[in-house]
Amino acid sequence: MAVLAAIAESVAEIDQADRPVLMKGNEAMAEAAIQAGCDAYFGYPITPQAELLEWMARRMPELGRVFVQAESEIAAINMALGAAATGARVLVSSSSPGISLMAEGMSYLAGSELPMVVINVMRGGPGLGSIGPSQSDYFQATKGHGHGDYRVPVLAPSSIAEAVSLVADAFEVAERYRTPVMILADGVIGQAMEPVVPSYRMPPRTLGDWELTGADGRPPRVVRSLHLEPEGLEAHNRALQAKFKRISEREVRWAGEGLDDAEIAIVAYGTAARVARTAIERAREHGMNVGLFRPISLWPFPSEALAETTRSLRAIVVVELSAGQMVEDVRLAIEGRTPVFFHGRTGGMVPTPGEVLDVLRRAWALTAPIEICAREGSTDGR
Amino acid sequence: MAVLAAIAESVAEIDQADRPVLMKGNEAMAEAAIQAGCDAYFGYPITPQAELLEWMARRMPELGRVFVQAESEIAAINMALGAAATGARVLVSSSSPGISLMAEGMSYLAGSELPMVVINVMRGGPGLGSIGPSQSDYFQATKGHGHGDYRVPVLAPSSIAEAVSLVADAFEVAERYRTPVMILADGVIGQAMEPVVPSYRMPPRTLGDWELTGADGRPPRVVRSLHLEPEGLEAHNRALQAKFKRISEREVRWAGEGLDDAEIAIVAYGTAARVARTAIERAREHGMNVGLFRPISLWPFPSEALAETTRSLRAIVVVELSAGQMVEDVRLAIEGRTPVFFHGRTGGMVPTPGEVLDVLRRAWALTAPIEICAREGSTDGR
Amino acid sequence: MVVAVSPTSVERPKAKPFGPQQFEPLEIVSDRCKGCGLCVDACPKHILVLGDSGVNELGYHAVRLTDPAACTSCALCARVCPDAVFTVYARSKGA
Amino acid sequence: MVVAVSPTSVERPKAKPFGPQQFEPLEIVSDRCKGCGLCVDACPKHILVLGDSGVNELGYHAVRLTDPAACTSCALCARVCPDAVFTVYARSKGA
Amino acid sequence: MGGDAMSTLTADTRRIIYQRPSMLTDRSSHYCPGCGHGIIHRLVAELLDEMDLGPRTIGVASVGCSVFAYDYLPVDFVESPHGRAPAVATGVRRVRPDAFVFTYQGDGDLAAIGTAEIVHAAARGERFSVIFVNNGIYGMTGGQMAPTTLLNQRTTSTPTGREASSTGYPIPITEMLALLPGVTYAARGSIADPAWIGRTKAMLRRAFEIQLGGGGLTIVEVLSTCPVGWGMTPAKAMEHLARDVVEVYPLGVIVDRQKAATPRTAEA
Amino acid sequence: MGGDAMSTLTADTRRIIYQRPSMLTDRSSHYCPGCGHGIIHRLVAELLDEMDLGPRTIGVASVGCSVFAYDYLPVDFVESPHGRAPAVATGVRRVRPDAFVFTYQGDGDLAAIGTAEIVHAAARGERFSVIFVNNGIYGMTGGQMAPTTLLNQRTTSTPTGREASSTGYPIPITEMLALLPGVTYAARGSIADPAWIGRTKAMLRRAFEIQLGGGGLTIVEVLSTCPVGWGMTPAKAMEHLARDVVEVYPLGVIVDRQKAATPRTAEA
Amino acid sequence: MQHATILGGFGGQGLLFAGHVLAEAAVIEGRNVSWMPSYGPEMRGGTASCTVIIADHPIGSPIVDQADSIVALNPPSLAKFESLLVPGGLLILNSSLIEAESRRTDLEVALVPCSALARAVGDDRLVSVIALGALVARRPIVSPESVQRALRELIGPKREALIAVDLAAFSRGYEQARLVQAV
Amino acid sequence: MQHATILGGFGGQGLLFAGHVLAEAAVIEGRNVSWMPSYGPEMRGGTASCTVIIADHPIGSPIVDQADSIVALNPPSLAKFESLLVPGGLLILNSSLIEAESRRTDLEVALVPCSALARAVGDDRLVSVIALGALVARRPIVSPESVQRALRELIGPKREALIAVDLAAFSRGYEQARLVQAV
Ligand SMILES: Cc1ncc(C[n+]2csc(CCOP(=O)(O)OP(=O)(O)O)c2C)c(N)n1
Ligand SMILES: Cc1ncc(C[n+]2csc(CCOP(=O)(O)OP(=O)(O)O)c2C)c(N)n1
Ligand code: SF4
Ligand code: SF4
Ligand code: SF4
Ligand code: SF4
Ligand code: SF4
Ligand code: SF4
Ligand SMILES: [Mg+2]
Ligand SMILES: [Mg+2]
Repeated sequence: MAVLAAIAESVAEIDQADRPVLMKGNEAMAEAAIQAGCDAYFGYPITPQAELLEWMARRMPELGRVFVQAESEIAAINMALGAAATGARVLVSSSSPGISLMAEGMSYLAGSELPMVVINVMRGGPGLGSIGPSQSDYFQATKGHGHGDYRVPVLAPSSIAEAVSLVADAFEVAERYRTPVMILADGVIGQAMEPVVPSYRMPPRTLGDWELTGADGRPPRVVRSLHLEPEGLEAHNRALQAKFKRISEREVRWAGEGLDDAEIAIVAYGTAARVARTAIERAREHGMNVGLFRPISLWPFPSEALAETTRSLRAIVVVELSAGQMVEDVRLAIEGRTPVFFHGRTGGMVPTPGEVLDVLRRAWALTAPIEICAREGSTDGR
Repeated sequence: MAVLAAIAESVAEIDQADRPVLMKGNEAMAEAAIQAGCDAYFGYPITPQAELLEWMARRMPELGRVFVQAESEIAAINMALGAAATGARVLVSSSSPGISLMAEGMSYLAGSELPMVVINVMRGGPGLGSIGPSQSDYFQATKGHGHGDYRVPVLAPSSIAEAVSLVADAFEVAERYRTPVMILADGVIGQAMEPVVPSYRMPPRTLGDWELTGADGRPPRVVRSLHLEPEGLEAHNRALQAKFKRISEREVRWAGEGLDDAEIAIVAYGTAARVARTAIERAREHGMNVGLFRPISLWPFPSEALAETTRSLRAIVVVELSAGQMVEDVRLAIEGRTPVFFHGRTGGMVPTPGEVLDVLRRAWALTAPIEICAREGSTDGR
Repeated sequence: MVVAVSPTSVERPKAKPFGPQQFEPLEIVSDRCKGCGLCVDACPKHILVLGDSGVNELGYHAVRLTDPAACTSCALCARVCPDAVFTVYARSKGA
Repeated sequence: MVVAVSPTSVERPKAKPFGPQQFEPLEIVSDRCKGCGLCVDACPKHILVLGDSGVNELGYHAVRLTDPAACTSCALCARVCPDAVFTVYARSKGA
Repeated sequence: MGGDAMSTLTADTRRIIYQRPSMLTDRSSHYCPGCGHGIIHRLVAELLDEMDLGPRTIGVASVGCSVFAYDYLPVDFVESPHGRAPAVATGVRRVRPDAFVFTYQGDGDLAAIGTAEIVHAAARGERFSVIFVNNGIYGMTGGQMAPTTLLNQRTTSTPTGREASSTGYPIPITEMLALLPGVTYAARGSIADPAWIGRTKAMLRRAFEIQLGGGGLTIVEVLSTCPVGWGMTPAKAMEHLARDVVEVYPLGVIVDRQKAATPRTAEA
Repeated sequence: MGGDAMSTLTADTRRIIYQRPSMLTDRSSHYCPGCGHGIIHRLVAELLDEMDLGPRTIGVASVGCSVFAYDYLPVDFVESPHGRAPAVATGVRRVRPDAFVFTYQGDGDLAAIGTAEIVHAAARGERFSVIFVNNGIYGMTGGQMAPTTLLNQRTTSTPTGREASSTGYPIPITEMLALLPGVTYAARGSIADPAWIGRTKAMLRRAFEIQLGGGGLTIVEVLSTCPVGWGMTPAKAMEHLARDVVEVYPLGVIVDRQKAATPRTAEA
Repeated sequence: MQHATILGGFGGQGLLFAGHVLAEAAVIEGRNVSWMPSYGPEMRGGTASCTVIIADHPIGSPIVDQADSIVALNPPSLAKFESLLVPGGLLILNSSLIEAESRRTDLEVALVPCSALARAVGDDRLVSVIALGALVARRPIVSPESVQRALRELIGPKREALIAVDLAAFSRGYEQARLVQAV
Repeated sequence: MQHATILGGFGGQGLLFAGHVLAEAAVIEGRNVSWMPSYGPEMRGGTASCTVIIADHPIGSPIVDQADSIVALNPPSLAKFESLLVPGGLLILNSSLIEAESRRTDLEVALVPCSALARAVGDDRLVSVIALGALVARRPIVSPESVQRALRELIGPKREALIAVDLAAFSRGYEQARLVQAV
């Protein structure tokens, strides 16, 4: 053993300056926010995102920035609202049940047009559910959640390295459009460790004419969502809708892998896309040309791109860590032109490459009208 | 004037026993719940549903039943959870911002499979918004709201009389499937007065094997949504999905008016359907054969029926008190087979029959591929 | 939106001309008065009353000072007024 | 799921046979012991120790009674045990 | 702007004894006739004038009849969701250490839905001032019971009068908060008469000064009226306030930890 | 089952001095070695036995390490969302006047996210018992600071120790609740040693008896340990509890309104 | 046949009640009816209004873009609602508070000093009941008898005195509207 | 080339750390790697586990349905993970705690008395590091040097003593695994 030790010593000398760092997703996203110039973080502990809060608890005070462990997720999102109203760059994070508690706050943020990044490290639901990884908050993130007519840009990383870059992008989008932006991750992204090349990005700061800094030598400013006169509120809503239209034209993100020669495309995001990648390798070994269409922005959903890319395919297979939610947006984009199959696992379970391979085999064989496939699919739990 | 008075006296004698009663929607829904055997009500004041709470505050104690004004909507939905867990028939009501605060609770109710009726008298959003009537919580009610894979039956009354009967139906559906059921009304339904024939319905009570009554001479029971082992939670989710499938097969509700000879169908629910009805009268005066397809269950959405009924039509016009939410479910049902136009008002404004007539005229004239119509439509704010 | 004011809607504040004149201890922005009567009760001299005829812009019977001479400029009326309707002036020996 | 128990995992509670026998003041359900040691500290007689060899079903070194004769049946061990591992018997004069 | 109200210029030669503060916007309020909010707004505006705080103030408006406070107080304002003003103010304060920050909250807002937020802002000793307007009712939504409503008081949600057996007792939230070491100053005033209006203004001044001096959370509960919600004339409402309400909510300074006159706490 | 533990039959002739209560299920718990929850569960089970409450009990489980209480206490149980147990219990109690209802809540659950719910259940004087397990930390989520965490205590969210300047002071929530007339009994016990374990059991018994007698809200705060979260051996944790924690959270009965020994309240 | 009436005025003028009375009268006559108020903070200070639709067939939108009659009790409501009147529609103006002329020439305008009459009968809040009398006099959408009965029922037997004044106010408006010459 | 290893055992056996060391070693060698733990309450009492995938190409699912090597430190983890091994896969069993035989015949099974060895080296928690040594001895997915370096880096210079025992434990397992005959 003395021998081995000796060798180790020598190895130690080798220079590895720009060597990637092994980081937990939660910690990597936290550090990415710090490097992106995050001024304040507000959160409340919950599995599987607790390490994000703990990272901030250690680093932010070191840097003389603001960290507050709130008394609840409701307090956290509202502290964030106050800080954002002054023009600060703010991060909030939680997991599914805690995000549900932020529904009213998100609606206020959207109505008050406040920039902010909110990270949801999804776990199995409904209710207390489990702490296992899940993607069953897709509907909440992209459609419902709070009350009223609003949309929130949603970015979904499928690796820790991507999570790091999306955090910076999220702050940029949030400030460009004065809107909260959600990063939709899951327990795998949050808990896994992967190598991260420490190349962070700090989006430039642009000051607007709305930040609350004290009405010193200028007229007072009010950040609010209340417009008691319906006429006024409708005008406000028209402006919001126009903004959402701009976002859905300009902020669509997606990635494709092996789509050129593909006859079937898997549509999957986040961890599901990782599983899909492994399944696709195996499928190609079995002579099935399968590609991956990976939405990165879940809202705006890459509908046109998806319709384009898949127009000539035999079938589309949607894979989610849910009972089937994104599949609705896929069907809206496809409008019956291509059969859509679905495979999902729920409650903290992760689809296995083997399962996905089976569905690919079925899709390869079958041809069926979309309704039937979709229905059969969405009740197909294992 | 003495004369008039005299006459009045005599009129007074005329028997009008079964004469309809003029009731505010909020009060009518409250009384309907009472007559349906509601054991307990929990709520928190908010415009435009305050009269519902006030009616319960007066009537429930009179009847020796439970009324609690909670300290918040979160407390209200959780008090309701506790009461429902014992098998009690429970009602909760609020309006948009308050409903947002119930997101976590709704997810727990769905996960714990507890029957309950929740009334949302929608107002303009997002955020504090306005107190005007709105339908902009459609996405929240039918798709997102709480975290996790769950659905909640949503019933939308378009008159006060219908609201009364739907309240009883809601309790029945809630208990048949052990699920929360939402009644999605709006400020007009809540605040208007219309004649109600006092013929209420009390759904039969069926006791299950899950109610918490004290483990006296039987094994203990646990009402919960937690299944920490993902395998267990997935099994639970499969059972839930199977239930949602049953519901979506058996509990679809919709109404049609003048669809037989119609060349264009307006799809609208609640107050929007009332406006549509007036617009349709005028349209027919102008020689346009227009019918009304009125979804009553928003989830399950009457997709098959809509696809069926509208297959041969020139166009579909969706009217909402929102920037366009139900229109997505319409497009999912239609899948591009018929052009879909949209007209919506937001922020507490109500579309006028005149506006709808204009859209009908446009639809009558135009023929355009669905994407374009829909996009044009959904940004068409006036 | 067009707002017609009924003629009875009383005194508007006017910038006072200089020079000798009958001293006016109070300015009352009547169109902001809501006729709540708190000042009427607060006035030790009982010289404030609510207008009996027509209403102001807001639809209320605005308050009136009945006897300027009796006013001590104690400003109690101003301190209780929820709508900050009053300006109170000192009774300068000159007047 | 298959659970193999390592042989060192100690005494299981057995229904005692009747008749005279060496008195045992304690029953210890070792497979539920988590080796927290609270009882060891609580015992005034210092006759409880944590097993030094193998682990029990749960992977812990379970507690052992070293000297049954010295036990006063004071039950302090039982009152502090978070896992309700003990049954304590009175030292009946007969034994 | 700002400066002592007395010194403000006027086209008029007569000496001004009292005039509408310059920090009160020149418009009529939406409040009902005789509503206490109007008086309390006026006091806040006078202090913003006298302490020249306007340029560095960030106010947090809560949800209640006073939601429009920003229409009357010409300072930077952020609107908070119902009950969350102390959380919003925490966010503002933490990133703006130099600002003067206050919340203006009703009793339904602070003592019901917002209980957790005020308690924990107090526990953390956040450096902002809370103007807590207790009119014992939910004014804006039509006069329902608040946790502060008096026993036997009739409201639209206690039509036969509030009963302890089903709705419990009026909640002495300010006394509860005063137990927390993070609360540097807690006092209860009233607008029942000119004298108390003056004392209440002094309490608010003290609270503001402590905040400016770097103290912890300061809260002034102001007993107020809701003539409409109480079903009384403004005058009767003032009587009721002066006679009955103060019986349940004793007036005065509850704690002033800079005077080190502290009640029992968990500090030691 | 039930009945006095002593009288329970056994196949054995030896007289039993102590045995696992019949109201504790026959399975090993998921708690860490030496966790106080195990002891407190045992006390509750003993009382359910001794008071024969099993058949009429409806328990409310909160979210924390004790979320699985229903796996160990064989009575009807409903799971509450994090912090909302007092609201859930209110719902249960109102529709089941004859049931014996209790909540079992951690300090993060009760004193942080659930502050509004416990305060208002107390203000309403709801007739259920609260078993409040204060271990000064968020155990389940990995040992973050709770509002009850001691100053200078290191946790995963206060890596350099809790500082009053940024996180405020430990919150004496039970003392705050004791101010409310709706609270009939409030006491603080501990599991630091056999003697206090016994006294704490007596406090719980008193609380349960008051509930059965129709009294208002009863709460027993039990100072407990989280060896894992505190980074101490179970033994060290008990020492710390007995020596340091009780300094901040004095043990004893805080209010017993059936003994009419009441502190200052807003009743009068 | 369908008739939509909008009543608008100050918060304190009791017009929601008057609208309720009108709706109740329609119910008494077995007609379809919907009553829709402006609600919320508007009621504080500002202008309040309500829309009453009476019809023989199921009623469409409770909120209208065309009104058959409008009762304007204060200047803001005249400005706000005038444009919704159909040609030949009835506009009742509370001439005690409204000096402004209607800008439209295609209407039947009845100037009724409702406030003055109300004060005469004894209570400001009767202003709307007076207007209601005038409305029913010019447009027989319901019979005066039904209105009187509705008044009795809504006020309730326990408050006979109140009923008396309200009936008086109604008749006062009813007769007045016969006298005033249409503009 | 890709190699997926699953380590399973009791919470207190330090296998998340051992997995981390393995992953870090791979990073040192410039490989792609993902480390996925079982997380949450499981860590209390029950069985903990982690999956380490080392590859030369981008890694797909961090959670696997096929493992190349499995380290089972207690009976439950043997039962739980055995079936995931590919034919010919390596199964390292902590023979001090596991008597049960593997039910499969197509595996390379190495019986290593990790617990006994760990107690010998002086600390129960070293059991995983010992197993790690055995793993690297049977499957050169990373070099022992890299592992040793990873150990130093992760433990940190301030705790030289600790580094010494861990290095010792690693070597102990490494050599042991050379000796034990494969079953
Ligand atoms: C989440 C939410 N719930 C309820 C409401 C409705 N609401 C508006 S103000 C208010 C309470 C007003 O009472 P208070 O805070 O005492 O203020 P006041 O009007 O009496 O001054 C309520 C319940 C709301 N806007 N948002
Ligand atoms: C809404 C919500 N937020 C956060 C969590 C995560 N969570 C679970 S338990 C817990 C707190 C546990 O601390 P405590 O109540 O003191 O119980 P302990 O584990 O210490 O006994 C938290 C924050 C959750 N489940 N739900
Ligand atoms: S200043 Fe004094 S005396 Fe003069 S009106 Fe006002 S209150 Fe009366
Ligand atoms: S107090 Fe003010 S609002 Fe009230 S009557 Fe007097 S002047 Fe008018
Ligand atoms: S009963 Fe007493 S003496 Fe015997 S082992 Fe237990 S603690 Fe020691
Ligand atoms: S107290 Fe209980 S669990 Fe702890 S060592 Fe003793 S017997 Fe084992
Ligand atoms: S309702 Fe009450 S609190 Fe609100 S404005 Fe009117 S009087 Fe003031
Ligand atoms: S984490 Fe702490 S509270 Fe939770 S079980 Fe372990 S020791 Fe007990
Ligand atoms: Mg109030
Ligand atoms: Mg705790």
